[in-house]
Amino acid sequence: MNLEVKIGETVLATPLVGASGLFGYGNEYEGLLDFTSFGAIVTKTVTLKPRQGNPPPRIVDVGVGIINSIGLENVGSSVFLGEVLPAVDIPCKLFVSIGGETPEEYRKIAGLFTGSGRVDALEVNVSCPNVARGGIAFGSDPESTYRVVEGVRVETALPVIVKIPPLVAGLEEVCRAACDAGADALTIANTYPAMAIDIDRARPVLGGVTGGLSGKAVKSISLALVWKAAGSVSVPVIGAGGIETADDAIEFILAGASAFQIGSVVLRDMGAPSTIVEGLRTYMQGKGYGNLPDFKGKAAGEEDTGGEE
Amino acid sequence: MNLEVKIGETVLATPLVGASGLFGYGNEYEGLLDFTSFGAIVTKTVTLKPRQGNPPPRIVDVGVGIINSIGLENVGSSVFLGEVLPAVDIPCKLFVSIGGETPEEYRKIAGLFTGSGRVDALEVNVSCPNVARGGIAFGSDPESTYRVVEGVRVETALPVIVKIPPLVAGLEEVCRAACDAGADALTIANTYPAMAIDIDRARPVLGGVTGGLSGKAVKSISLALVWKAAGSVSVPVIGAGGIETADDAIEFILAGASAFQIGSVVLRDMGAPSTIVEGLRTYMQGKGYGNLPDFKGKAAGEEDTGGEE
Amino acid sequence: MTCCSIAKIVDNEQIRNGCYTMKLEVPSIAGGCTPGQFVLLRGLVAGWPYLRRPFSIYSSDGETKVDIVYKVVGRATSIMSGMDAGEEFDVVGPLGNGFTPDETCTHAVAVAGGIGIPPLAFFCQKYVDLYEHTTLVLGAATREELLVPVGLVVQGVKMATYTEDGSKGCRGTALDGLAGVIGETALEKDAVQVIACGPREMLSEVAHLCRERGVACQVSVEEIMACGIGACLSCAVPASAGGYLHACKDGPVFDSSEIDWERWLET
Amino acid sequence: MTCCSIAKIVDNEQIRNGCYTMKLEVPSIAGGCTPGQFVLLRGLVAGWPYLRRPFSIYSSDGETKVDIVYKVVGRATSIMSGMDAGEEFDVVGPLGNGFTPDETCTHAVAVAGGIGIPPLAFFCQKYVDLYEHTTLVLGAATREELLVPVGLVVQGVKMATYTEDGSKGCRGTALDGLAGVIGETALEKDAVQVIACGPREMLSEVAHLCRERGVACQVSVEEIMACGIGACLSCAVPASAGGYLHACKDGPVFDSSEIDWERWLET
Ligand SMILES: Cc1cc2nc3c(=O)[nH]c(=O)nc-3n(C[C@H](O)[C@H](O)[C@H](O)COP(=O)(O)OP(=O)(O)OC[C@H]3O[C@@H](n4cnc5c(N)ncnc54)[C@H](O)[C@@H]3O)c2cc1C
Ligand SMILES: Cc1cc2nc3c(=O)[nH]c(=O)nc-3n(C[C@H](O)[C@H](O)[C@H](O)COP(=O)(O)OP(=O)(O)OC[C@H]3O[C@@H](n4cnc5c(N)ncnc54)[C@H](O)[C@@H]3O)c2cc1C
Ligand SMILES: Cc1cc2nc3c(=O)[nH]c(=O)nc-3n(C[C@H](O)[C@H](O)[C@H](O)COP(=O)(O)O)c2cc1C
Ligand SMILES: Cc1cc2nc3c(=O)[nH]c(=O)nc-3n(C[C@H](O)[C@H](O)[C@H](O)COP(=O)(O)O)c2cc1C
Ligand code: FES
Ligand code: FES
Repeated sequence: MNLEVKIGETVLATPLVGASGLFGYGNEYEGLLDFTSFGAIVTKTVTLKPRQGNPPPRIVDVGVGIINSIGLENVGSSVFLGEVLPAVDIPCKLFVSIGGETPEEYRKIAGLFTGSGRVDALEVNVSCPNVARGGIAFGSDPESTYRVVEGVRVETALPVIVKIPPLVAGLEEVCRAACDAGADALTIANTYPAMAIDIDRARPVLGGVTGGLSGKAVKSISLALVWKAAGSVSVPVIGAGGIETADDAIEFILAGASAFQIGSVVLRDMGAPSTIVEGLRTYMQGKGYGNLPDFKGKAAGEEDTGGEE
Repeated sequence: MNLEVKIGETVLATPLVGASGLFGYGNEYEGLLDFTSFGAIVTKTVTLKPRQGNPPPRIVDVGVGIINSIGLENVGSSVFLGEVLPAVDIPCKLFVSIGGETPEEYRKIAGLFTGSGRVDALEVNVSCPNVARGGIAFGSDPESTYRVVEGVRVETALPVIVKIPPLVAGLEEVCRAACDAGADALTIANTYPAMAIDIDRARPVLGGVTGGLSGKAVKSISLALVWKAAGSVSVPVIGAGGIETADDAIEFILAGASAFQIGSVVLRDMGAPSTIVEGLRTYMQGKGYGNLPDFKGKAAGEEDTGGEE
Repeated sequence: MTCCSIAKIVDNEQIRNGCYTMKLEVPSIAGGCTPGQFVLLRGLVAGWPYLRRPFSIYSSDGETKVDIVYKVVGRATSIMSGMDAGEEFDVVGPLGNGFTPDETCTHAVAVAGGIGIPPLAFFCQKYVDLYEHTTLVLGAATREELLVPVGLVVQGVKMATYTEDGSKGCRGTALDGLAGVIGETALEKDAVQVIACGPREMLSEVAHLCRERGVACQVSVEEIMACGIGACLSCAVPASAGGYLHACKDGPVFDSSEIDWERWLET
Repeated sequence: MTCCSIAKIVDNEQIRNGCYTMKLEVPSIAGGCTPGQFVLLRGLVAGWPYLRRPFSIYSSDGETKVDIVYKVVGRATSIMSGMDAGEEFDVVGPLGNGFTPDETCTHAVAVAGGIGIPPLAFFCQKYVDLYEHTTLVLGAATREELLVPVGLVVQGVKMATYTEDGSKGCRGTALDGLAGVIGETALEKDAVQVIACGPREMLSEVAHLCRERGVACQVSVEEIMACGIGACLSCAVPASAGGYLHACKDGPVFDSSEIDWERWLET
């Protein structure tokens, strides 16, 4: 049975990818996770300059998932390149997530990471606030998405994956803009803007006030976004959001995803990566599928009479 | 203690409102629900002509909530006016939810329902697909929202509430467009486009393919939307999405909501309306609040450093 | 009258692999339910899914207790199978319209496929005296899958058992059984009333056969439900008149001619 | 070495209203943990919240068993309080950096506020022989809120108890207790090592007092955690050097001067 997936020219051994922000810069889970289940790990988003991130609390458990407001804390590109990257030692591909405050910053950092040897692909996090436009995420409109991705594309020969924020009215247009600008794949979706309020103190729980919801709660929303996106672009779509079991992952593949990311579930269950990959194999065996394209997008083709109400 | 809320000129005895689509046309739960806990009930969305709705299955339980794809089945405006409305007999206000395929249809139906006597407000469901624009919801951009609400406003002296869909990039602009067109209040938000796939049959579970997610899963996302909207408009905001307990409701009020809707929770627990209103009273008593404005929006005012990641 | 109350488990016993009978103490329902009606249950335990689950009433002592028979197929039923006497449900019921016995008929034939037995058993128990002959046809793939709840034998009801592999009773399906009984009676078609419950495909075949023979047929159907009282419009069943019926309120028992079987089987 | 395994409850007992000790069988952790380290627990029961929950190690037999002491404050701890011997957790540990005993000091003073006792008790148990004098200062508002876990008495450790209302021990706070002990020892400041655990406000005051007196002070802090291993950057604690430290990896034990208390108290 072959679980390989190609993202640009990079071949992943399995379609399971560790989501950005949950696996540090690659080494943190050494000895704790079965990295052979992974096709790749995406690093925490790295920006040109180091970022301190948001004040605590940075995470809140809402039962059906978690809301985080880390604030893109990261060591910055120089420390990452000089100290962190050389030490990374995992038996799967390494994708580096990049972020910036201007298209120029994205372009620069893409240039810096290209040719470093150890980086197998760049994941462009366009959920970062566009400072010039009052902090709205770059990815929330097609033009800014295009501008960011275009710059990155010029600078790198590495596969470029664009990670789309979920609260977008015209998801298809944003996805197409990313592809037109040269994206090799799309990750759909990032976390969902959300918040929690401490009713006793009458104030937001998170230091950053709002944060991003991930985990079980968002699965069926992300699945619909993947379904929509996969129907409108031809590059591979990497599903993300609330995937916790093999069945969840299979739903995403049937909806049209070529690969999928897991994040929050690992905070609950470090065995999840192997369980998911094993479950995927069992399903494929049961159905007689020899490789992923045998069932990728198989649930598509029905007429969608509408998400109301 | 005073729990009254004013929506336009209509005064609700409590801030708890039954959400559209869960309470039929008003009478269905007779003898089963404590209607005195309610400030109002919103009817199932009524359209000019009757609609058959989507093929089954129309609902799927995803544990953290439910996805429905009813397809706006309803008896249509004439049967509603002629047979249904005269029979409605509940000791709280009745809001009628209206929908249409063109701004013109919204306008017409608003006219029909005005002056019927029993209707206390109109809730304009702008999540209906805009047929002229390929089925994208009217509410997903400011202009179409404005066009729909403007027409309704012209036709009616009843309070006009506009119910906003959640997947909108520029939520504030859509909200402001609704207000500019004359909305007296906003309901935020409708269900979240979502889906489930039957991995055994490799096809979508719902007859309508995608549907709308409601229930616990969406609470913290809706809360962030309410927070955002309440900060950008001056009309009352009615929070909706995943409210299941008094604490949930209080979070929405602290975020700036003047009232709140409950829907899915009643499918699990018919005692929820009274439990929630009682819990609200207990909280207010404990904090020494005499009425809702005493704590409405109290959690606001902190700087929002960002929903990433 | 429909109401929402608490049902306490009196007994929860496995009948055969994966099938259970559960006795519930719930006077508000036991007092006034008829065969074909159902209840909506929500287990008051952590891990229960979002919605309540519908179960047909299998029997009632008319005062305080109601029995259901259920098969473990997913999360809720699997939680139920692990619940013990004393544990509780939030329950709504009795719901829906039951079967309408036709006293002008001399023969009643109840056709049960798979887990379709509960409402039919209740029918036989309650209405056996109205008919000269009452036959209960039970069908299953194999002997192991045949569902015969304890206490099912009702005085005066003839049981006809069919298994597809012939491992128990006659070889054949419940439909063969029905065809046999209808043929065998050799009576006026007006003298026979058929009632049925089981998988959708089977019901469709029963409906078809009855229409062919001109025999009246009532079916109890299943569709995913949420509110159970006609408020949410979830439980749509394609109607032969166009549009949809709603299983919870217009049914779950329908005259088989009301349903557009073809459209329903496509979904 | 940190690992992820299964911990089985051996015993779960209430110490006083809302506070419990739990004995866990978990050899992978018991074998190699030091005072100040913690574990992350996820109860393998329906209803557990999304994340694991962190608890300091209260004692360890060094071979198979580890004890924790916890207070019921929310969902997870309330579920824990209802769990029985034999039930299991998915556990990660031992995590974080423990206390560093300073053998050049002759006096160790451990200051516990509220539920801060567990890591300090473990410290006293393990390192009592390194010091000439070890004092454990316990503070609480009232006698009822004072937490004295069973088996806490450690040979050679002097216990000093403070309640704000004077209902048990001396009247005053743990801070008064500390001030008393530091004063009373009348020793070189280099001879005293303070370690502390408790509410953030108390720790800040302890840190302040120690800085004033020039006494070295290590604190064990709490911040909401997710991964526990430095991967998710959730557990940020404002650093006096600017930016943030991470409680799970850089701590939970810090030299009190590393923390920007003012900034932290504002959050
Ligand atoms: C009026 C009515 C009466 C019923 N009477 C009985 C009965 O007496 N005994 C019995 O064993 N079962 C009965 N059912 C079916 C029973 O409700 C389902 O088996 C149960 O809801 C499954 O719940 P679950 O969480 O275990 O499975 P899930 O994990 O929810 O689903 C497993 C499978 O069951 C189907 N299913 C889920 N919910 C429903 C639903 N509400 N209605 C129909 N199918 C569903 C799903 O499509 C899926 O294929 C009845 C259904 C209806 C509508
Ligand atoms: C390193 C460390 C060691 C700890 N050791 C102990 C211990 O030995 N004994 C003990 O009783 N408690 C200890 N705690 C605190 C304990 O983790 C929380 O009380 C517990 O997580 C609450 O979970 P809950 O679901 O019951 O409460 P929740 O409903 O989640 O929250 C209730 C309250 O507890 C706070 N809280 C929630 N999660 C955490 C967390 N991860 N860290 C700190 N506060 C939190 C919340 O802000 C809230 O005010 C420790 C915390 C840390 C970080
Ligand atoms: C603590 C935390 C930190 C995250 N940091 C980042 C980040 O730096 N960059 C990014 O693109 N996504 C980040 N994410 C989002 C995840 O990569 C992922 O898209 C999201 O969590 C949804 O997947 P899940 O439900 O499987 O967790 C973060 C998520 C969490 C929970
Ligand atoms: C079965 C069902 C039917 C619904 N029908 C409508 C509708 O006709 N019109 C509308 O505006 N919203 C409709 N909604 C959305 C609800 O009014 C509400 O906005 C949503 O369910 C979120 O609230 P909740 O999480 O409390 O259920 C429907 C929701 C459900 C679950
Ligand atoms: S289940 Fe709600 S209408 Fe039938
Ligand atoms: S809890 Fe993840 S970094 Fe500390």
